[in-house]
Amino acid sequence: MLELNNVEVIYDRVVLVLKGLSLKVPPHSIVALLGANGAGKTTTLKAISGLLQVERGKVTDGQVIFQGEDITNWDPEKVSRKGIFHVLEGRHVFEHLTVEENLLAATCLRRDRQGIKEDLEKVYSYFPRLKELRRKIAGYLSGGEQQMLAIGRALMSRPHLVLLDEPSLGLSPLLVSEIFHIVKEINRRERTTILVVEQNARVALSVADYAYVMENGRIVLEGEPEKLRENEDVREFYLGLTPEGRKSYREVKHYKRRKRWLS
Amino acid sequence: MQQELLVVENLSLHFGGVAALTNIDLTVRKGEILAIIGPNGAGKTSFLNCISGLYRPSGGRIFFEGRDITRLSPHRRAALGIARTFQNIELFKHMTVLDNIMLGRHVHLRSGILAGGIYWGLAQKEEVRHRRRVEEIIDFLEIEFIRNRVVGSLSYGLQKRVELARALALEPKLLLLDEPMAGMNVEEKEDMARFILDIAEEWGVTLVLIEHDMGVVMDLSDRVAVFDFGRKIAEGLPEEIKQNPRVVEAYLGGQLAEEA
Amino acid sequence: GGKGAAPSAEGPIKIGGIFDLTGATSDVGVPYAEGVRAYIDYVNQHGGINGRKVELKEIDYAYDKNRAVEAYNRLVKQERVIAILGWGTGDTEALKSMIAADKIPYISGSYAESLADIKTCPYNFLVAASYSDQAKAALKWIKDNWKGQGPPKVAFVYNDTPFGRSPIDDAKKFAKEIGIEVVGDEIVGLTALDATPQMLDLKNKGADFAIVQGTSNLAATTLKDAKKLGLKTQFIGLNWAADEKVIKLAGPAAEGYIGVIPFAFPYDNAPGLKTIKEYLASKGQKLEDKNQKFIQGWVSAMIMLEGVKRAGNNLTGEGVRKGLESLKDFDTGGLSAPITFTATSHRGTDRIRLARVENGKFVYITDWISCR
Amino acid sequence: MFWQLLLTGLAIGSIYALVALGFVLIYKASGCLNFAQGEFLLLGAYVALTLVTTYKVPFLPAVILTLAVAALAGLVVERLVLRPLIGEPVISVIMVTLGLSALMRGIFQALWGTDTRVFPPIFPQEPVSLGGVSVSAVYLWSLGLAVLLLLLLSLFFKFTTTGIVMRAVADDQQAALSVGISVKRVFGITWAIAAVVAAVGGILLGNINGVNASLASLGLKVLPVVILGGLESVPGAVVGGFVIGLIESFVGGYLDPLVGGGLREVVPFVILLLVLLVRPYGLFGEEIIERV
Amino acid sequence: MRLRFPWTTNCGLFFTRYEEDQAFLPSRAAKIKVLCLFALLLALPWLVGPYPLRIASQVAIMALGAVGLNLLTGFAGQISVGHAAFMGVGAYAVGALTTKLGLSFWLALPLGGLAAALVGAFFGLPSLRLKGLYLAIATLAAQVILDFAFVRLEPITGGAAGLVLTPPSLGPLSLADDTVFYYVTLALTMAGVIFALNLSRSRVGRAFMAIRDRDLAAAMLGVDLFGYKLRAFFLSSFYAGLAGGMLAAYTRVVTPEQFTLDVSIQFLAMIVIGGLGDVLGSVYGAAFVSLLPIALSYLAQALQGVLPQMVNLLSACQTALFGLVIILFLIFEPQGLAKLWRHIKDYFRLWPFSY
Ligand SMILES: Nc1ncnc2c1ncn2[C@@H]1O[C@H](COP(=O)(O)OP(=O)(O)OP(=O)(O)O)[C@@H](O)[C@H]1O
Ligand SMILES: Nc1ncnc2c1ncn2[C@@H]1O[C@H](COP(=O)(O)OP(=O)(O)OP(=O)(O)O)[C@@H](O)[C@H]1O
Ligand SMILES: [Mg+2]
Ligand SMILES: [Mg+2]
Repeated sequence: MLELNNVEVIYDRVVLVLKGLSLKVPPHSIVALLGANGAGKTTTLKAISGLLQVERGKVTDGQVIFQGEDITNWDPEKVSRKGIFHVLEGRHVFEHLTVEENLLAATCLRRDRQGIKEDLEKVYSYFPRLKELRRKIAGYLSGGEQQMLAIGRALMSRPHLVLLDEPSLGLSPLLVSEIFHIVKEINRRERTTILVVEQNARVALSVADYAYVMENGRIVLEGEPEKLRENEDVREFYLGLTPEGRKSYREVKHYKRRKRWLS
Repeated sequence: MQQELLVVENLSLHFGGVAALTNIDLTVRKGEILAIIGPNGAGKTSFLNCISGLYRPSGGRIFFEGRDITRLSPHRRAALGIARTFQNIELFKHMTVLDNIMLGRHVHLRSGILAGGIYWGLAQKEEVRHRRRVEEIIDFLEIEFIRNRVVGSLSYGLQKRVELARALALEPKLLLLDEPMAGMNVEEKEDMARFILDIAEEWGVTLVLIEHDMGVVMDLSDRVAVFDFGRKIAEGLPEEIKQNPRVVEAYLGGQLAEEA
Repeated sequence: GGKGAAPSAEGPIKIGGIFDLTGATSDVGVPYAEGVRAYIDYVNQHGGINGRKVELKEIDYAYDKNRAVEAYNRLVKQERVIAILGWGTGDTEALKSMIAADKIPYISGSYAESLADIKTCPYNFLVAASYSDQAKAALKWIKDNWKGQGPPKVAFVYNDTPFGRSPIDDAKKFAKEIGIEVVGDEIVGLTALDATPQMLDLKNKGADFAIVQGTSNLAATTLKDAKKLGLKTQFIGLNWAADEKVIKLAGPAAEGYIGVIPFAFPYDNAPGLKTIKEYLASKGQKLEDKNQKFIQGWVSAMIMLEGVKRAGNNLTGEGVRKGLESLKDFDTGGLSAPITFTATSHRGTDRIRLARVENGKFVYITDWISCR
Repeated sequence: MFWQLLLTGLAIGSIYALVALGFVLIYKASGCLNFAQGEFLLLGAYVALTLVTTYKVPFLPAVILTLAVAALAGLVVERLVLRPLIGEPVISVIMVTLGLSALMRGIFQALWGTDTRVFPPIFPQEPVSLGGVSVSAVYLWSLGLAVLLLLLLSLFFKFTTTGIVMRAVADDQQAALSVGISVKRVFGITWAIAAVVAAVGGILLGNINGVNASLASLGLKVLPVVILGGLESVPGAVVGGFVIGLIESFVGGYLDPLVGGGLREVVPFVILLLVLLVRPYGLFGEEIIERV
Repeated sequence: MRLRFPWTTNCGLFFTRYEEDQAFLPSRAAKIKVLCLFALLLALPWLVGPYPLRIASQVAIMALGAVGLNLLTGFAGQISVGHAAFMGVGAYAVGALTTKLGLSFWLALPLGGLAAALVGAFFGLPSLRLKGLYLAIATLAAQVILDFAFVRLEPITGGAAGLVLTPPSLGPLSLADDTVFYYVTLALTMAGVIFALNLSRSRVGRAFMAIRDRDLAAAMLGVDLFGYKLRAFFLSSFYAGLAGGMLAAYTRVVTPEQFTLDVSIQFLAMIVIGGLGDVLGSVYGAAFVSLLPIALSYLAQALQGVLPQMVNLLSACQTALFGLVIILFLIFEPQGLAKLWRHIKDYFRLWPFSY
């Protein structure tokens, strides 16, 4: 469904962030993208949704192909019209709008009033908390509530592909599993394809059909979740597991083992 | 028995009709690491905001080193030795790392407009003296290599570290950390954990820490307080909290079973 | 550093112009400047002065005193002009100490009474009756022609600039002396497009007459709003508030408006108009298209250059001043009252004519009169 | 006198409300103060005047043409001047509109000079008598038209999602893009609407006593209006417009004669300051959300 | 959100002592350059005639004012649309003190600065509750109210006609002399610039910038927001007041139209064109904005032979061009002249190895 071939991204005409990244997202699947801070995960998603433009970034090499069409460097609104929805890192709700207005704002490309109404109810059924808060100004919601809103907003535009950027950021453990549960539900029921960027590798791997690990602008590892979970580096750096079980943060040694794929 | 550094009595906070905090009693003892956990929207950040003076509580009182600070303005509280970091990084994006950290020393510097404008003499001496202290902090947090970078261009993890450095520069007695490890992978969390432990042990700073990663909370904290719907529903040693059925129901869900 | 050197004895004679082409008084400033330019061009066409061409160095100062000071400094220090044709009251007053120190003969478009003080303004020359004299002449005419009950009630409509305020105190004093009741002041901006509150107030005060000190635009706005509110007041505009433009802007509201007229209209039959007509014809232009402010500029330049001519070889500020001071009943060809300057008075004249708008045209209702 | 002042105040206030409305729209959509609003008003006045006097176009078609020109101008300005600055700090955007106002003023001056120009009589010249109060017909017209336009615009916002979308864009442009809102289109529409309402104001004002550059100072007058009402509030702009219009009228009528003029311009600002001290976001403005 | 970084960092310079790191002329080359510039400024009276020298003084005065505004707007982030009015307070104070009370100009000048600073701080009081654009409009109110006061407080200000000053003297030297005046202004402006540069790298300057970037975070680091905002208003208006006092001595008249909103806007243009938060940038900006109309009028004079109508269009062109330049600057070099200058320097430093 979505395919990135050797994508190279440069910010401000000087900062090279993605260095020939390739990945594939098959239809109706959930694909996870893992990686350390600054690896370029967000950049990858922005390269797909066209939001790079606003940050003076540009895909300078390679292609982004969506449903057989080359959408490299398209305008964000054109990409949205193709059915790709980007849930931004850090939520980015419209602070001065109420919860419901936030949801409605995402329907600006739609004309069917009835459908909008149904979808609104659907979002509320996925996130009952949002229904309680529907008249509240979004800026005052707590972090988790905002995250629900951001995902709910994605549903409102009936997308084919959702790009989820760190949905677990700042969420309580209960909510993290809940949200991923919902993501899985959405994927199953609405047949929506999902590309999710996550730090919390454990949850991400638990719902994904396939996963990529990126470092420094490149994919360094890929495979089925089960396979990745067996990888020693992933175990240590993303799951915090040592051969003896979970490491304690108190006993962190003051030296660091280098990742094998980096050297 | 350890001495009490911060005492919060019966604290309440309302926004319009909504109660963000209700009758919170909490004591922070000198030298400890206290973790606050709770579901999203439980009022953890609001609680920190009340302590650092951003929010005016609707009821209750806050004592710092025995002194009532409930009505004190934020900058006065900073001068007393309360520093914090923020859930969503709040750095001065257009300034360099150095300047950001030097700002942390604001309350320790004295020079005003006149001295600063004339500079040579008083102000310069002062700058150099404090710059030395700042360099120590920079070394400690291992951010020497970005010292002169503009903060806005740094990656998320580094920004979190600079924010910590800035708060440390204030040489606080009480340091409030709002989700210092959100958005980090395990490797980076480990670094951060090490810094937090060192701050507590070597610098003797008392810490209040909000965190959602139960691994971090269990490993680092001496005591844990649990908030839910603006109320404190539990308080105690990490081990006790893990067992507390209310906490498991409201916050942890099935996670712990899976993790342990 | 170079200090101000004497103007050169070679090349063209440089005259400075500080005009308002785009500011608050540009409605009258533009035709005035055109008149000045035209006269200088005319002189050059006829061989210049004493065989030398005259060059006009002009600067548009947009009715901003600050920029006038700048313009003056540039003209005197950089361009080294020997005399200046200036413009507004405020700026000329602001410049007067510099003018005196630099000895630059200065004919301003302003006829403020304060500029006639020979002690503080030894190099300023007034080519028309001062604003105060104009207002007094109008008041005297009101008094002489008043047929109503009790003393006539007079109000003043003016703008809040030194120009607007210049004649007001003198006029009020004079009104009191000759038994006219002053009922109030109305301040209207020079470029204002609304004077409703002021006209309402005027209506309340029941003024029989109102003396207007401003430019065409102010007069037109005043007349129109007065008409909208159905005022019965007879408006009398001083020099700058009375020209063809008022009629054009105010349309029917201008009917009956009286103007204080120190200079000729293009459609008069003064002999001096023939010269202008011929000059304009040589440029392919028509006298009928020009307005009275053009003639005012023409006359001002004529007088200044007459002074330059009479200075002969002594082409310095002092020389030109002497030249000007030798003018006695100088005939401008009927374009204005005869002009006389002496070493003790730079008041060219104190006489004006009154004209009333009838069928869209100013028609004289008096001969040359003065308040004295 | 009281009724007279009341009526003039309302009439002028309605025009303020109109111009302020354009101002508020732009602010709502882009978080930017448009200091060139007065110039758009002048543009409307001059274009209509030229069409009517020079090209002898009948008044109504001329008005329609003018509004089209204004909308176009709004679009062009947005495209060429504002769009490159999307995402820049507020002060840069403010400054660019200040620059725009200077540019437009300069161009107008070059094209139409500094003289006052008058419309041929279009509205009846004789004052209308309303229960002993005589008002000029233009005032009544502008009052009526302004109220009509305000109603139309409120309906537009009520029954379309455009209002929500505009606020969304103002809140967070990046997020707006991510949900598929065309930020460019929203900006284009707001500038076009703002230019059109300003042009209507300009045509109305121009018919009162003529057109010259001083009309553009209205762009400045609407600042107290919008701040008083609250920067992002449409009803605020309307209320603010009438309030300031009335204040000006009454101060001009009762106080100015006592002090010799000038208070009319100042008092609205003094009142504005006082209101702001009590309500820092104007009467209906949104509070800035401050959370950490 | 896209970020812009007005403060570039020096790379490739290493220091062994903190003093050196904190010095504002970090390299020898920079020191030499500054010395050359200084020598040039000192020698200016021998290089140009009296009129250009006058213009240079004018630029210096405006630069002083612009530096002041930059402290408030560029550093502390409080947009002020009333700077000219505060300048006017200084000018009127100096004018009134010298003409009405017969005070010496040298005493009146600092008093004028102080008067402006107090008035500025007074109108900065709303910053306790107002932020951003609302505060900007409050300063606009200050502009309008002070404008009114300048015209109406006739006993002090001389009303619409203003005040006419006699040129002050410095010992045996008269400030009416363009050279003397130039040196005095130059000294004052340089002092102002150095003061501002120093301030910007010390505690107060950092606090200003912190308020600009994120006021809440600053408060929690111990910065007294209201106190520092007031200080910024005070200081900025003090600069404005001094500049106003000098302007009074320069034009020798003090009139309301010298201090209108348009002038405030020009000041804003100066700091935006020069570069927000860049002290030297405001000097370039002031030079640019003051010289642009003069250059244009010379151009117009030169063109007059070809286009006789030019003189009528001049002012229109000036206004339009002023606007156009601002727009172009903001679109193509949003960080102002200072940045542009740096680009040019970088280009030549690397030349011929650029790219
Ligand atoms: N607008 C920009 N201009 C210049 N560099 C940028 C910009 N945005 C990101 N970068 C740089 O690109 C690199 C990758 O950033 P990106 O945000 O894609 O990382 P990430 O993998 O999403 O990290 P995180 O886990 O912290 O969100 C970083 O080094 C960052 O500094
Ligand atoms: N300034 C405010 N105005 C109105 N409501 C607020 C404000 N600040 C917080 N709230 C409300 O108070 C409640 C508690 O919010 P708070 O940010 O303290 O939660 P939290 O425990 O920090 O959650 P999270 O873990 O998601 O950060 C939320 O429901 C929020 O909507
Ligand atoms: Mg990211
Ligand atoms: Mg929180």
